[in-house]
Amino acid sequence: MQDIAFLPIGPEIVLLGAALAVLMVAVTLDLGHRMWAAISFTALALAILLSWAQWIRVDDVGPQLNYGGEGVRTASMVVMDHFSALAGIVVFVVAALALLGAWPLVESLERRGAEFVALALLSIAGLHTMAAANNLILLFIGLETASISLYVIAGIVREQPNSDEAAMKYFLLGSFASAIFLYGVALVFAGTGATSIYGGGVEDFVNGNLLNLLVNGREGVLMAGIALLVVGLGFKVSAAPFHQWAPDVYQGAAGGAVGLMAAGAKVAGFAAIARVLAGAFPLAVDIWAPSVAAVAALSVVLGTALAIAQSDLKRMLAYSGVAHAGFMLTALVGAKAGVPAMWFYLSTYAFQLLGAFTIAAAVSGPRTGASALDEYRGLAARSPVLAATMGVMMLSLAGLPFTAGFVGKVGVFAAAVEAGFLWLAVVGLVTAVAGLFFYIRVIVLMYFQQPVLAEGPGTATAAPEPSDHQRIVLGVAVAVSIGFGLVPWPLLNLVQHALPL
Amino acid sequence: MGYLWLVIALPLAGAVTLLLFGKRIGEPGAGTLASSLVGAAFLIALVGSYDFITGSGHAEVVSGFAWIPGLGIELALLWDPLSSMMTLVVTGVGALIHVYAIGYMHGDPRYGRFFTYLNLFIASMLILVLGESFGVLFIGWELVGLSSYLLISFWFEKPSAAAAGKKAFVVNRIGDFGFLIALMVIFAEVGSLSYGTVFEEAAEVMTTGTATLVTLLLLVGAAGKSAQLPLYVWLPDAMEGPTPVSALIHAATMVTAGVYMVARTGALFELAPFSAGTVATVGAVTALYAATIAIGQRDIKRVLAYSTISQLGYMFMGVGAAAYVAGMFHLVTHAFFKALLFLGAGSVIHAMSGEQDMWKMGGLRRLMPTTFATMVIAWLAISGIPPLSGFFSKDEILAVTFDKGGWFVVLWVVGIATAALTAFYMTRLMLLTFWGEPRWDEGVAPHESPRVMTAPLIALGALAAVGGFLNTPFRLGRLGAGLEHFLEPAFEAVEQAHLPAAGTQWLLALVSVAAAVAGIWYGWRRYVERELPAEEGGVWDSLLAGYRVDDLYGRALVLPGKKLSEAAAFTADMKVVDGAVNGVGALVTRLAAWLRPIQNGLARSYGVGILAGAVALVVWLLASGGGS
Amino acid sequence: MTVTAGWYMALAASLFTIGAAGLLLRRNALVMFMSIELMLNSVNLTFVAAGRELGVLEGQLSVLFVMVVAAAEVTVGLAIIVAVFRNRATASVDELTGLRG
Amino acid sequence: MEFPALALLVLLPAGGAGIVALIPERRRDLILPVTVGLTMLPLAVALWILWEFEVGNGAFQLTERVLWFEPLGISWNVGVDGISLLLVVLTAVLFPISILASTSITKNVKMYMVSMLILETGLLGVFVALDLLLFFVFFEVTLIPMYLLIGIWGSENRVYAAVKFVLYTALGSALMLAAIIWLAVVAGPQLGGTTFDFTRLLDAELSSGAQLWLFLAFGAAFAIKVPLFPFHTWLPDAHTEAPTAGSVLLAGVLLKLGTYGFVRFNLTLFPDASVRLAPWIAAIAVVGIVYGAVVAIVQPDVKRLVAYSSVSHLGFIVLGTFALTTQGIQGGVIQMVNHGLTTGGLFLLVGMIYDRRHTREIADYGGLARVMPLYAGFFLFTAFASAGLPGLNGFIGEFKVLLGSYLSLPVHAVVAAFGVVLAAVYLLWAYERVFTGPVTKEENEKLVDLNAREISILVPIAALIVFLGVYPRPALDRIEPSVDVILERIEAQTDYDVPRFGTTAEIDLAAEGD
Repeated sequence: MQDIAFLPIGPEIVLLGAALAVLMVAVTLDLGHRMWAAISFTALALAILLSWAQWIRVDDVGPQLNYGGEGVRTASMVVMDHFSALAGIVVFVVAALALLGAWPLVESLERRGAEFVALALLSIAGLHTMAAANNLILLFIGLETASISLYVIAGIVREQPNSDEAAMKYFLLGSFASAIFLYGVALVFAGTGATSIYGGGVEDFVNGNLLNLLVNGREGVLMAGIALLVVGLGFKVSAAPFHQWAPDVYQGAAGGAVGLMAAGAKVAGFAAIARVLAGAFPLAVDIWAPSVAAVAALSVVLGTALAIAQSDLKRMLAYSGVAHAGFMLTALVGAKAGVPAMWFYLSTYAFQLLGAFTIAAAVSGPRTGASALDEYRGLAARSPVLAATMGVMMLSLAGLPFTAGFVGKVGVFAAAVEAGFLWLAVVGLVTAVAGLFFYIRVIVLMYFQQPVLAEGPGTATAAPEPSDHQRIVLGVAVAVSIGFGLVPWPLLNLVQHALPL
Repeated sequence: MGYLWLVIALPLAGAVTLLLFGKRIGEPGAGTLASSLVGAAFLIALVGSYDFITGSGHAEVVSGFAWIPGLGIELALLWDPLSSMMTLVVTGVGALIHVYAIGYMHGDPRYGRFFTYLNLFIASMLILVLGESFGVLFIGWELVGLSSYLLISFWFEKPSAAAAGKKAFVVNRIGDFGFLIALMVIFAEVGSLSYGTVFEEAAEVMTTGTATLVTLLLLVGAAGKSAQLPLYVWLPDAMEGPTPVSALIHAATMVTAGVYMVARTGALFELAPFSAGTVATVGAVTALYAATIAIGQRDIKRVLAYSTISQLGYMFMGVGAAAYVAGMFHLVTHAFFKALLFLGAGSVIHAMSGEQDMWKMGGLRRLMPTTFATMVIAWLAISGIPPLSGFFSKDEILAVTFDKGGWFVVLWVVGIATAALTAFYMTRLMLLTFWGEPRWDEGVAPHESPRVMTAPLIALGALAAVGGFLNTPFRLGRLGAGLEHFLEPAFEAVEQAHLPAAGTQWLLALVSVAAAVAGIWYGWRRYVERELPAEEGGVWDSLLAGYRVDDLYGRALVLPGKKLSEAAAFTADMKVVDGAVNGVGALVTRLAAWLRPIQNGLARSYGVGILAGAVALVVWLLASGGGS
Repeated sequence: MTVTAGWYMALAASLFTIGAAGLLLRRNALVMFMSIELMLNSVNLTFVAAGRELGVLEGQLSVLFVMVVAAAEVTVGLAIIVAVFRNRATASVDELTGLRG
Repeated sequence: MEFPALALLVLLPAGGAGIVALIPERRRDLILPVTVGLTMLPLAVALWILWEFEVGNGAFQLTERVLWFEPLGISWNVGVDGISLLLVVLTAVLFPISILASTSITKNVKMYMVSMLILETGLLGVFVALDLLLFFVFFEVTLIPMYLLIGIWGSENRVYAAVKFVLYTALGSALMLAAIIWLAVVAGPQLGGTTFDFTRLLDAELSSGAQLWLFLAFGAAFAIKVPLFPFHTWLPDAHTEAPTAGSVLLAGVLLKLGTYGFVRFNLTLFPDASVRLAPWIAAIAVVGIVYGAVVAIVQPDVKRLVAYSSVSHLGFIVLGTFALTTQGIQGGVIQMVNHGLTTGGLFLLVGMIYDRRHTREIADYGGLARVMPLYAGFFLFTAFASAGLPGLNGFIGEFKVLLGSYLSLPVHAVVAAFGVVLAAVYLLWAYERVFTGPVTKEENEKLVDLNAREISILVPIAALIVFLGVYPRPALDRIEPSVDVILERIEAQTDYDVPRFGTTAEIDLAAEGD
């Protein structure tokens, strides 16, 4: 029996502990949300620091499996490499900001706010587990931990008419996708004899390092397994055609909660996809890349086309999220070579998405589901700060130069071209232009049009102001979008190293 | 000869000064300044020409600076007898007309501006005639077009004047289109636009075909500027401009630019006999054609306008027949007598308070003696009555044409017929204006024009009277053939047409004088009566309307052009091209709307999507990787 | 005829398909949820069969994890279904179409 | 390292934007003068660059190179040569003028000025960038400020025009971005690592087929930007709806991005494809020349008329470029500057009358020459410059283009020459309807002639028009060596030879049927 290395699972421990602490404190002492905040943000800060420490540790001693003994193949459940460390940093930072942005919601939930905070912390732990898992079963557990918490979060505001519908759809479809993912794990296991990825896992099997005579001739099972893994994770990141839950859930869920649900799940989902495809099966890239490219193409086209037709901001962002999922998958057709591009895109996109949803929460209220585009009419005159921030988010999401979105797009397309998928890059670029239409439309509404002054549905005369929490979130989102647009080099250099083992 | 630049610089400086300070300088300072600058330019040119007159001068290129280096166009001037002659005519006649205008434009609110334009014109015209390359020629060519535009529409409040100016510029541009292409071909062939290089190398590098092409294109340009068929239509309308403008630009100088260009490019026309013949033919046909229209005009200036077109036809006939000296000779004499006619007409119009209809004149000869006397000289001169200037120059053209034989004899016949018609319509003009009973409108009190206007008339009258002796065709020793000797160096490189033998010359002269006398006689008979002929209906209406060519052009070119433009703008562009663009946008929106029902809200159908995607992916991966 | 692992896996695949079909064909949220449970259990069967055949423990181990996760899913799932039923007095998923387009 | 003049040039306006943004709202009156002052700084730098520029050297000068990101070979790589030099100066000149012409902007002035300054950074950046990605970034950066200028400060139909402008041009640039990435990826192995460095990419060996596709993708972006027929329909809308300064900069500089791109990138990076496609692109250009002019004639709206005239004029530039002769390309390059001045001038003038009467309909005017003689004079002057009157700048470019393109594409050149005739028709007819005749509308009777500010805006432009028309040599001397570098490269890389004089005889006779 060897010592357990705690650093790789440190963040999870901290977060789970914090979640329990919040629950217990809430049950036993009525200290209010300040206490929850203290606990959860300390935990998140700690998690970020631990992830950072992981990065440094990997720098020093190289990637590690948390527990690796000769011949004990089942033992190494978690992998600590730059990939997981970066995933930790991004997930925790995004999640911390998301939680901050959700704080008006937490306050409005009163006592039940603790539930929300605890669930959020649990889901964050699950999200990071997805990225750090070295075992597909652990990945599944992380996925479920995150998902189950998010199902609840989706429906947390029970008074909101559509939130139960959102939760129900999310739950049913999510469970369905999880089951499919799990079946994929089982098939991979049947095809390779392993559920872990490294250290005598499927990666070695595919590399040909692991000769398991028993599974000879079962490539088909393995392939079907990979396909189902992609489906399960594709659902999480809302890639087409597994995306249909996203618009309904985003629109139905409380404005304050969507940021965490969307941004967090996207980051972890993509980390997991990259881990599975580029980490576990890089050598089968020629087999899976065309189908991933097809999913990517379908996602960008379908997401963009449907986003054009939307009249609700959150729905529009959901569809645009489908398109963005497609863009990130575009990078992954290059397997490992595409991972840095994916990371750059992912880590900046998460902030933009968070920023946009936070504005939606500020404009339409943290508990409300719908966020009609008409509410943004003439916003520039009513709330210049919100409008300007939203403008930046839209431009960055659209991928215009001097925003992080542009650098991200160039990166993913370059990766695709490098991998020989020029057609995918062209499809992506042309759709990106079509996408410009709906991002620009938000700016048109905010800047070029007057607010509708008459009373009635679809009108807006209020001058919403972001809360202080939201201001911080927005500040960071703008800083990331513009900062990494103007000076992307630090992040670009960082992500170069964040390859899966 | 560096000071040659002054010839251009002086009027140009005048134009700039008057543009900026014209209003402040006022009347008559502006006119005086402009006139004296042109006069000074004339004197300089005269000094420069001295060597040519004595026969000791030789052509010189006065270099300026590289204008468009890539095309090898230098802003250089060529000072040879041809350009010096043109310069003298332009500045000389120009100065007289400037002086005249001091009186004529009296009281005009834009007095200073008028002289700005006049000076600008003189400078432009000098650039045209003095330039040493096709490039510089083209600058002048366009700038005189500009000045002409500005001056025709000088009274722009009158819509007809504004339209006339625009018409002149646009029709000229059509001619320039040909000119421009000619320049392209020349440049492509020779790699230079300098006269020296082009003329030297043309014979070697150009095939007859190319030379013909180039010269025909040049002819298109010349026909535009010199108002030849079929591009003459702008000139009658150009009479909307103040009369000094008509005299200066549309009689004496600018319109002769085409003739000058053909003469200047004789070396090219020499390579293309067909083009030369075409020039002569176009000239002859235009001469006759315009003369017939002149007969039917009632507006005194329009008679003169058509007369100018007709006389320019003569010149074309001359230069087309390679009788460059004769052509240029007629150019000079025509400048004298036609400027005189216009100024005289202007004097009459001035006196009649702006009335231009000859049917409302009559009996002016006693009231305006100076005008009348000088007009008589011009009348006889243009009719070709010896020994006045027009006789000699016209006769020389006709004689040379006849001598070429063949087709040119036909042109000679046309020329003689034109001579008779010319005499007739000029007689008609004179009789209607100066003889007979006054038919004035009420309130019109004709009077002789002020001295500042009559003085130029007298000067021009003198020139028109004796100008013919510049170059008598009868070769009375060195003195008689002055112009020919003067111009000889300019044309020594090209083969010129010859005068026929002396006997034939006498005979031909007799025929043309007879034609002139016949024309005058018939005109006298017809119009000296108290009762004027009606001259209405049928042929007369058609003549008055210039054979309704304007209508024809309007219906055949302008209207369809406008229709086409409208179709292009409002159908092709808005509906088709832009429609396609907006169509793409609409298509995307349509696609989006069409896709929306997929998202039907039913969780189970979303599940179908997931399952379908899963099955597809499984099948795909099995197909591509599961086989082996 | 021996019953090899392949048969078990085929059975599991059939169960998985039945579960998926049930999810897609039934309207009652509870039944749909049971179908999902069926799918999860079919996967368990696959794990066990493959693990036994390949002689590794991971198969059986995985099943334990899956069962725990499934249990967690049940609690949350039932809570959501109850919440919906309370709000709308129906458990039919087809009536939840307020969000669409 | 030498003094980084170009970096300074590009960053000054952006820094200026920051300064303007800091002006407090209660000192709004300061915004315009301060912005004008700030735009004088890049102008000063541009003039210094003009002064420093070594004449007769066709290579890039004042180059700066800082590697930013090794793995992708992205660098701050800038320089000017004869082709970009004048465009840089033109840009720097037009900005203070445009801003001075923006006094009628009252809504959200600060944001307006910030947009203008960011636009200037983008435009200057485009012309000096020697890294394809950098070029693309600047190329795209211009979109948003222009979008805002049209969308916020435009007239009635501004939203439609703004959105159309952005989407249309972005579509073209999307294809270009794909091409840039592909080019870098394809050329990477040959050049020892991925690079977007323009000067290094020149050494890449590209197959004929690859060149064709890359050419077309770059060409799509530039053709839309120019805009070439039939991709031009965004232009009239954008011009018409944009505020005066927007129109001026759109016509003056923004459209040149397309023509500049053709010269800078298409001709050099894809010589083989350029030679193959030249007659076709030139044919499209010629169609545009005639089509734009024909459509301009009957436009009822002055701005639309000028916009279509731009389509026609830019056709000349593209024709000259693809004539592949030194005269043609030089003509094209100088014409870029000329068009910027004349059409920019026309838009300024239209803006001045729009400020007074708030209508652009030709039919609403008439007889203005009597009421506003000075204004009429400037207008006529600029119109004639635009119509290519010798002695004014427009002629130089047009003439060179025509003579140069006749050498290689005689039929194209002849048809193009017809555009010169049409230019006179649409400009003079418009002038006639607006300025001559009696004053028919009462509102026009009391119009005030140009004031001192407006004169001070127009005089520099008029002076440049005359200077470049009379003495274009300083400009041409700077352009020529750089153009020759491009042509030499094409001749070296393909079997194309620039036609020599006297060799087109057969062609032109066949073409003319004479």
